[in-house]
Amino acid sequence: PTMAQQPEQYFPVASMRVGPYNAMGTGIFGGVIDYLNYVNIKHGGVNGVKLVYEECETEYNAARSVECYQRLLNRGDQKMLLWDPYGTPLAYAVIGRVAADNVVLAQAGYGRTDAADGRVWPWVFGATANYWSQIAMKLNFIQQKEGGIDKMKGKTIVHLHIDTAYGREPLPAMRQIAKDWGVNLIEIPIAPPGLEQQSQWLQIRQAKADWVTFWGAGAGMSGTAITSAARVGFPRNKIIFVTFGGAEEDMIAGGAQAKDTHVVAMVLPGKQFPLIADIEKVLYSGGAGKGNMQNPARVGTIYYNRGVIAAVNYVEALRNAQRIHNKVGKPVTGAEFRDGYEALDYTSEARRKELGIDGMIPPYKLTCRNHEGAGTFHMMQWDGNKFQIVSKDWLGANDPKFIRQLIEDSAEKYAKENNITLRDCPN
Amino acid sequence: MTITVPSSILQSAERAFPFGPPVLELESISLRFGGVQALTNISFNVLEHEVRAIIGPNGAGKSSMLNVINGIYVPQEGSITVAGERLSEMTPTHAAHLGIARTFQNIALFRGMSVLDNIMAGRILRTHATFLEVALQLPRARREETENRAVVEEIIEFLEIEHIRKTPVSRLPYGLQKRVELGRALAAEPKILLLDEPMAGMNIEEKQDMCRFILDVNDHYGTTVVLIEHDMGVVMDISDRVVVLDYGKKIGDGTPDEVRSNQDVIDAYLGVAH
Amino acid sequence: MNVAVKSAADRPAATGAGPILAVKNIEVIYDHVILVLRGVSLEVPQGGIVALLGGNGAGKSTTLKSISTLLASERGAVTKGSIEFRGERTDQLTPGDLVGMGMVQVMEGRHCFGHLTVEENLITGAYTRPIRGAELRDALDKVYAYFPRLKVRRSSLAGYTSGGEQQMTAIGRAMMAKPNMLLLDEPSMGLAPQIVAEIFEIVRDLNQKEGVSILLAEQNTNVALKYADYGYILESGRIMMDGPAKALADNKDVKEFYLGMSSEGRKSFRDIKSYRRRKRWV
Amino acid sequence: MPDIWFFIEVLVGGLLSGIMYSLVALGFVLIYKASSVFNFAQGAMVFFAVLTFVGVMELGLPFWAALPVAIGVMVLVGMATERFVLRPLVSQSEDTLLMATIGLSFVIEGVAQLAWGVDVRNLDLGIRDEPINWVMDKTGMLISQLDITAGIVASVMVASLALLFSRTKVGRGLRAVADDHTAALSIGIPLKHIWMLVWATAGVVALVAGMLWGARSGVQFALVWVALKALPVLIIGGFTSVPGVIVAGLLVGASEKVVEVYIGPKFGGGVEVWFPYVLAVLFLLVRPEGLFGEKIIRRV
Amino acid sequence: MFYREAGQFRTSYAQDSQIFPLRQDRIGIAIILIAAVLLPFVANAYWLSAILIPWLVLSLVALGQNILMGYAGQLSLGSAGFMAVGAFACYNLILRVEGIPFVVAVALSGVCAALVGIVFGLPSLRIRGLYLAVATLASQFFIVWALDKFPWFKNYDPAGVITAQPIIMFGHNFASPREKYWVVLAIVAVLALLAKNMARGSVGRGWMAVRDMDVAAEAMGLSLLRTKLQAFAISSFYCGVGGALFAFAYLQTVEPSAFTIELSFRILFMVIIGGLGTIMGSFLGAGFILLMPIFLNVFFHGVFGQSVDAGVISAVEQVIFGVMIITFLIYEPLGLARVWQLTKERLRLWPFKH
Ligand SMILES: Nc1ncnc2c1ncn2[C@@H]1O[C@H](COP(=O)(O)OP(=O)(O)OP(=O)(O)O)[C@@H](O)[C@H]1O
Ligand SMILES: Nc1ncnc2c1ncn2[C@@H]1O[C@H](COP(=O)(O)OP(=O)(O)OP(=O)(O)O)[C@@H](O)[C@H]1O
Ligand SMILES: [Mg+2]
Ligand SMILES: [Mg+2]
Repeated sequence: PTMAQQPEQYFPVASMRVGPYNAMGTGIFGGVIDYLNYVNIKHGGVNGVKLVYEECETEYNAARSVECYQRLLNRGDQKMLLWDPYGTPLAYAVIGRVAADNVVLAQAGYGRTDAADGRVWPWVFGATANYWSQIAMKLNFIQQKEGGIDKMKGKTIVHLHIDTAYGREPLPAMRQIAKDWGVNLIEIPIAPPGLEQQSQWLQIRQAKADWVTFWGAGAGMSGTAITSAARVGFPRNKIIFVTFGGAEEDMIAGGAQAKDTHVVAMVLPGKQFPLIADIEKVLYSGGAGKGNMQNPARVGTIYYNRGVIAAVNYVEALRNAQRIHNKVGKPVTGAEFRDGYEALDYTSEARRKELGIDGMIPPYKLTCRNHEGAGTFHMMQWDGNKFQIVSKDWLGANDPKFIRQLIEDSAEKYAKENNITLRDCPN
Repeated sequence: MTITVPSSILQSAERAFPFGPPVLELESISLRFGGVQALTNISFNVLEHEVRAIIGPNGAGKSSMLNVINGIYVPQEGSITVAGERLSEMTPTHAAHLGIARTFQNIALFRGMSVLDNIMAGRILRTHATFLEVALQLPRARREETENRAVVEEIIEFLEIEHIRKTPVSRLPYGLQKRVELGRALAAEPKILLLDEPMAGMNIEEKQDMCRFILDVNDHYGTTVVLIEHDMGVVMDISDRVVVLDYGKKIGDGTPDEVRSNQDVIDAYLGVAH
Repeated sequence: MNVAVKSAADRPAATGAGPILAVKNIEVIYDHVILVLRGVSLEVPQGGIVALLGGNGAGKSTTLKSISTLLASERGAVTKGSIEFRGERTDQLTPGDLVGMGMVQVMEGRHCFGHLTVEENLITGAYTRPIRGAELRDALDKVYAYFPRLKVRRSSLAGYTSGGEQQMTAIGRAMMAKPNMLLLDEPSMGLAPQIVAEIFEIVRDLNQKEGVSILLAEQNTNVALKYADYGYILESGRIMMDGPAKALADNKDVKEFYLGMSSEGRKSFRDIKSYRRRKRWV
Repeated sequence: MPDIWFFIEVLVGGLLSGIMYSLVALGFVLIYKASSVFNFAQGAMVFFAVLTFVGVMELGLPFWAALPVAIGVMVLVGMATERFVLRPLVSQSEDTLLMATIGLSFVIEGVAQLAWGVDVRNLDLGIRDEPINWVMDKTGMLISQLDITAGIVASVMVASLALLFSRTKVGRGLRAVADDHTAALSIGIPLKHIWMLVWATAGVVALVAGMLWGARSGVQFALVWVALKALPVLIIGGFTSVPGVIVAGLLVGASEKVVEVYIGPKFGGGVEVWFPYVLAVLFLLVRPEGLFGEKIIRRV
Repeated sequence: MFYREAGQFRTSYAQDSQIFPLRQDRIGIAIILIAAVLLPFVANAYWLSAILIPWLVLSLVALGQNILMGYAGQLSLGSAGFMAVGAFACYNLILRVEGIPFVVAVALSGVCAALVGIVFGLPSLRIRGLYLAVATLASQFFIVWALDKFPWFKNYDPAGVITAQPIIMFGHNFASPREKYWVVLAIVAVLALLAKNMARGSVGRGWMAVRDMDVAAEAMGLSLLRTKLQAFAISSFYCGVGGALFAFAYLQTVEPSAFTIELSFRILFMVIIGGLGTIMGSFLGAGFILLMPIFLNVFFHGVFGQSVDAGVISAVEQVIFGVMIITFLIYEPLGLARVWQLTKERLRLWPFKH
């Protein structure tokens, strides 16, 4: 019974497999689970530590996710290391608790933006990029298309967003930039579930918008946005979808009209990456039946790949933690795991290739102070069947420092209000 | 108020309260529902302490008449005078405050409540504690509750429904429901009591009991009674004066004997002379 | 106590072909706990009129409802005994089936369809019959002939008609189904005297002209015994006595307690002094 | 474009959305009118119906073969509902039946995801949903073929159902049942068949609504929420009025769009979420039974 | 034999109208309360903060909904809206009033909700039944919208998701799940008691009269206006307090989108499943609707673990939940509380059947 003694490290999976976000949930958490299993099967775990997980259904409902959080906090004598609920409201719901519970909140590309300041939020990480960087990147992309910031003066950009905290998250940064560039920014909310957007799109048409930055959630809202745009004759290639609601599913919902829509990618889709290919080989091919995806065809889609990368971060963090606290081959505690996560480093091409994710994510590393990392994305365009990368290289804000400044100001303001003493970090 | 079967009554049928002046006067009441002319130009009065019956074929407008009296229907024309106060328009609540209580033809009990609660509910106008007092069970609330309860218990005893005190009314057979409804009306200690077919669906003996109740209330407190009833035996025996309606018109008014011998009435209603 | 001397001749079954309806010692419980009928047995002969008498809460309506199997919808259940309609056990049948077999109940308390006009109410009564056009007209006219008042009010919503008008509608509606067995629950309730008389004439007509067998629960003992040919007296869930209508009508207790006659003839309601309790002999 | 034109455009846009609301509302009215049950599961039925339809098409059936299959399935759903939910609950209070339909909605949603998975589908009816050019040139109005189709479908369904209720024997039976289950039973109206019929029909109505909504928003879970859009339509038109849904639908659609476009921006938008309900309240204060609903009879 | 009235004579009406006339009931309640108070010493943090606290809080809200819907017969779907009012009122009170004790803040939040409730209750004077129910959605949507759109309510927080302040009373910070639980338990117990008093007293009779037969109620001199608005106010008060507790003791964040229409619906479910017009029912119903999905989730993942596709499991859970609701209604249409009552009636007769 050697297996019996094999040490285990346990990860929570706060999935959403039913309800309006089931498409996203199954994709992302399918990716997470697949990678954990893959590591076990392929490498016998992390330095011999077997990765196990416990799943809980949140239905993307804050109240229920809090229950899941509490439930998964302990698994027998094992403690939960991190929480990755994959929803901005769900992240907000626990962001006040994680420090006390010694749990890392890994809001990878979602959640509270100014938590990217590691001095104020030691336990919260937003790799690889947050919403403010994302909106800045969109504007940067637009600006390039239009031929320079000076050309942006007087242009009209509509921020069409779901009418929730998540939809409004990028606004502070966006307003700033728009002001500086002399862009005429119009904010138009859509009440969830957003299956009816006639009035919003008529307004957009009336405003003669040049670009629309769409910040929605759920395939229903995305699909409706695209079809409604078509109904008022707004060119799809002038719409830029957010990462969160910008996946194959959202385009499919839009049908034929979705062609040419722009979508921002934080993690690139596709099976061309060795890791994804290998996972498919190990877990799916030949009816291995070890995979978590109900529909194997979705392996390599946006959501799936994001899930895989999220799990890659878990595992890398775990590996770091074992190394730093020289517990190689042993389970680690929440605090140790936190250090490991903070030590995430994808700057070495060798390492990326080793992991088989080179090109899938931007090169970046996290630091004590910077919990965001890259802050860069790729821009894609839907060709009717799949996404085509249209940005030459990973693209971020055209003035990243400015965004960083905004973030840290906001974080410091928060720290002051809640009299939190800043952790001093070596820059 | 204490209700017990007064021995005095058992000896003689002499009325304890001689007729007083009219407590209720209806002047040329007309009521229409769309096309239906339910009441046309009806006037009659009710003397204090008397038992006044309204009879007439089905659909004649009897119930509508009662509804007009306690303000559930508002007549297009005509006026009502209660205890000297002349009103062109009456509302149910106002009627209640004027001391008018009633029962309904299609029983209108509070189906979700027990017999006790139904009759207790009749005491609404006698209850003054605010919801806070009740919630916190402050003295006034408790006192009122016990006082009301005492009165109600007497009524229950009087109507001989002790055994079903705590039964939900929806489980009661039709006849008993009628009785409970009477109890609810009595609980308000009314000056004028309006009864819409109080004896429908009862057998002779129950009718006899019901008659007793009505007469006792009348004899003992001088409560004025206006009742609608189809059982001629009952009407002729216990009422002092009778109004006869037919197709919304008044075709007769007088003592039972007068009415009984009135040819129109015989044709329209009684059929065979009783 | 059982007064009526029972020679085989008076057994209801003896008249007619044999019982169209036979209730055998049924027990009914409401809400799993409230025991209401404690073993009631009765029979309705082919083409007979049987009256079910008894005070409030005796269980008349309950008996009728258990026969028409409408009990279920009131959370009541027949827990013992059996009911046979035309020799067939009814416990597995739905009210619909029974109507199909020709048994219709007129429920206590009208139950008209408030949002349908009086005429529509009547027409729905014929739902189970494949009649239309002229045939339907005739059926309607027949009802209107019985109840002229309904003809006047035909086009107004039943919900707005007077109590008596609703009662008429309910009965008329049942007639439209052309039943061969009619269960009437207090048909005379709330009806003006001469209409009461008419109703019972109608009942007799139906019975004699159309051979409809009738079971009626009635408080108005006078009339009931006048028209029925056999009677059962039900008190607190038990059959207290039964016998041919005549025999019952002559029985002195029945006289006193159900017909309001004492030895010296009918008393005025005004003169009744004491609160007598029927229950004392129950 | 001059403001008046824009206004008209908004108005038209609103009316067109309104028709889509009516389509959903129709299902509710149908069931309520026939059994005075507020069918909480209507939204779930819309979702399930269209999901089944595309699911079957994915299995390789052509459009015209898939349609009858989907209809068949919805009929089965109707029958099952009658047998396992309604029949055992006959003549229970409206609250109880409402709750039962809530249970039903959970079941349907679950089954839908079990049967067809969670993948988002796109439904191509072959009806283009882009402005018809010559209309645009002539009038400047943005009207798509899908809009027109929706309009026609809605009017046809409403007309035929209205006739069913008012003219036919079955229709009368349905209304009787809604008034008084027990009485209906007592005169032998076969609740069984009536309810099967109604729920099956409601299922088909749901399918139609689902197809049009699905064509526009993609076939995915959020479709269960189209039901929300129907509620104000229901009470303005009256729960018991079939023609009411059309009028009310147009009313709601038009007014909410106009308000959103002209008032919304002043408050940061989102006004259209609550406006229809406030509008409904105003209407109800004048006519408590909705514009065309049956009078609420209260007699003593 | 143990559940008998026999031998317990009530010699005065006061006694008979006691809150729990039967000795057995009194004892039972006492035991339950004591157990509830001692519970934290055995229950772990998960049970306290993820099960018991939300259960108690939602029971309170269900109670409010039940007062309005079950007792006063006014169908309403706005409960989550009023919860939101309570939550935000509480946030702002604590934020803007120096050192206000938590209970006081909560109570005042309830009052705010009550005021709002009165406003949205006005239509009930004319609108009835299902129409009213849908109409009350106006409050649901309007309130949440307003809280979202007027930044003052959120103290101009850009994100709009506010971390709730700590629960502080008498200079003590009730931080641990255990302490939070006690605070909630105390508030809920007291309010439940008050509700019981109103329900069984003249106030409750007024409500039920309006519910069962408003014409008759009016004819007895009851003012429909006052009674209905009173019901709306009190119900909203309970919802408001519940909302405050929900945000502060459970979620620990305050944001409008936590009080969506789904929540309103769930509370409606609780009341119907639990039993309309019963205090007990509110608790049972809340338990069923809130906890059953969780238990199903735990159970199935426990049984099938990772062998069966998790998506399938989640869907199956939904189906089973639905089926349970239906079968349950078929068995007892009047709700869980009725089951309880019938069992008592049986016990009373026990060992005899009738
Ligand atoms: N609310 C109403 N709307 C329309 N018509 C009504 C209304 N109330 C009563 N009517 C009509 O007015 C007439 C009188 O009704 P009413 O109930 O007063 O008769 P009634 O004398 O009580 O008859 P019954 O003895 O059968 O009760 C009836 O034809 C009835 O249809
Ligand atoms: N739904 C019910 N639930 C519980 N008990 C009931 C129910 N219906 C009737 N009962 C009880 O059954 C008994 C008989 O009722 P039933 O209605 O059959 O009497 P009845 O003979 O028809 O009286 P009436 O002549 O007044 O109509 C009554 O004591 C009543 O309390
Ligand atoms: Mg009348
Ligand atoms: Mg009866």
